[in-house]
Amino acid sequence: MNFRDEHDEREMKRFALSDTLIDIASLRDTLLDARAGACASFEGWVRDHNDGRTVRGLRYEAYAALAEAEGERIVDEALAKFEIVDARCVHRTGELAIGELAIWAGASAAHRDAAFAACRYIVDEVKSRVPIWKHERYADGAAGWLHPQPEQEKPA
Amino acid sequence: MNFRDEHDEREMKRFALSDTLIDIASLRDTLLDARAGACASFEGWVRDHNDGRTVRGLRYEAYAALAEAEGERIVDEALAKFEIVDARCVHRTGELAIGELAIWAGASAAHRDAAFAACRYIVDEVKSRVPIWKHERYADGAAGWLHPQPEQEKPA
Amino acid sequence: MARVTVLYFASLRDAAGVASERLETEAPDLRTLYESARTRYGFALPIDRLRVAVDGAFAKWGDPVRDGGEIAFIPPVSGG
Amino acid sequence: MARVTVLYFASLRDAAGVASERLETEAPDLRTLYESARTRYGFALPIDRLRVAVDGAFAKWGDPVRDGGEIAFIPPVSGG
Repeated sequence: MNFRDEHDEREMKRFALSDTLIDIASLRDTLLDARAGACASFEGWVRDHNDGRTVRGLRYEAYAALAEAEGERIVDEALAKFEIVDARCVHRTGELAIGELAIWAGASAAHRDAAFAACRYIVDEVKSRVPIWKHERYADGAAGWLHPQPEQEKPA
Repeated sequence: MNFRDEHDEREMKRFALSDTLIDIASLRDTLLDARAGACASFEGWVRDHNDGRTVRGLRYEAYAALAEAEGERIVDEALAKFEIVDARCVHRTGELAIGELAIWAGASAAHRDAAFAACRYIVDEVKSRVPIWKHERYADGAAGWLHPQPEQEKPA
Repeated sequence: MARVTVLYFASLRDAAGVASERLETEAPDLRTLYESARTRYGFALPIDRLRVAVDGAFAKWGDPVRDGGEIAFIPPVSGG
Repeated sequence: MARVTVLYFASLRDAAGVASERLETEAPDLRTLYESARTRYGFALPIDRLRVAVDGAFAKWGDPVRDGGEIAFIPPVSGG
């Protein structure tokens, strides 16, 4: 059980990039709090297809300094907007295989409405604002960076 | 990576009661699928307070035969209603301490809209329809069964 | 006359003092069966706050009491 | 005349052939700096699809090019 004190609140990083496997259990444990009755979490996995093409693998590249600052801003926004106790998000960088975890986000709250809303907010905002780019390799040998048009963006 | 075959689909139990600690990692692993890009999950934790009273501990009791049938029906409904790949839910019975996991639900899908919606649906329906009852013990020595009025129900 | 098993859960079990009992009843339907148990044990919950199940499946209060049935009165649930 | 470092990411880096470069530029603002890089390297992405950052914080295309600044052109992101 964690009780954050005011000092920790200012120092703690709640968003991180990781170039190794994301440790879900440890992240989830950081959200434990006796005041929280609900915890919603999200995992983004590497799918074997995208827009009808078979995907063999991918890598994520980030502009690390800005990605970390913007990710932290997003989690801070979620803490301000929703009645949650805590929230965390980690995004992978580097080479990932099919099925690997690309992003994890979680939020704990007294009640489940806020936990779900905050978790969803963090995932949506990270996908649309944090400078991270996906490079996909396809079964047909082609490869390329994904730079979605706003109108082409799909929830994934 | 699991690929369910048609036979498994009919046989597999996707809702369970458990009288021991819920193993989150194993449950989450059952949802892995190369077609899935998103997984939303929910944990309900025992809070240290309820309606302004300090809670010391609680126990859940179920009408097991009906709870399992109704829980399974709810997960089946989620599979029919939302474009998800798979879903699971486990609810604890017996004695729980503060902070312990009372319910876990998760849904995997190609896209995150369906994963979040299905996860939320399962949690909401289990809380309102499955014959499980909570007995709370309070710091002041009192104890009692929770039988919420429909209008008093709160998301938790 | 029907011989049935009745299951009591949560606050109903505390009030009845038993988790289940075997009864011989002349109650024509499940509603009447609950009302007589309510009178006998002083259950606080009125029938419109409960559901009822027979042999592990939800039933209707107007359903007849069948011989050999297992009847469960389901007070408002509070899982999660 | 300003000396700046410019960072290229994803498809911009592939097109430029470098992840970063040091430049001496007379571009008065970030918009002009991007347009000259776009002409030089043949970037496919028009400026209205990009964002720009200076020294690790988002900036505006109309901001002046400051000497010693680290400028990053941010193509549409695709994390998650």
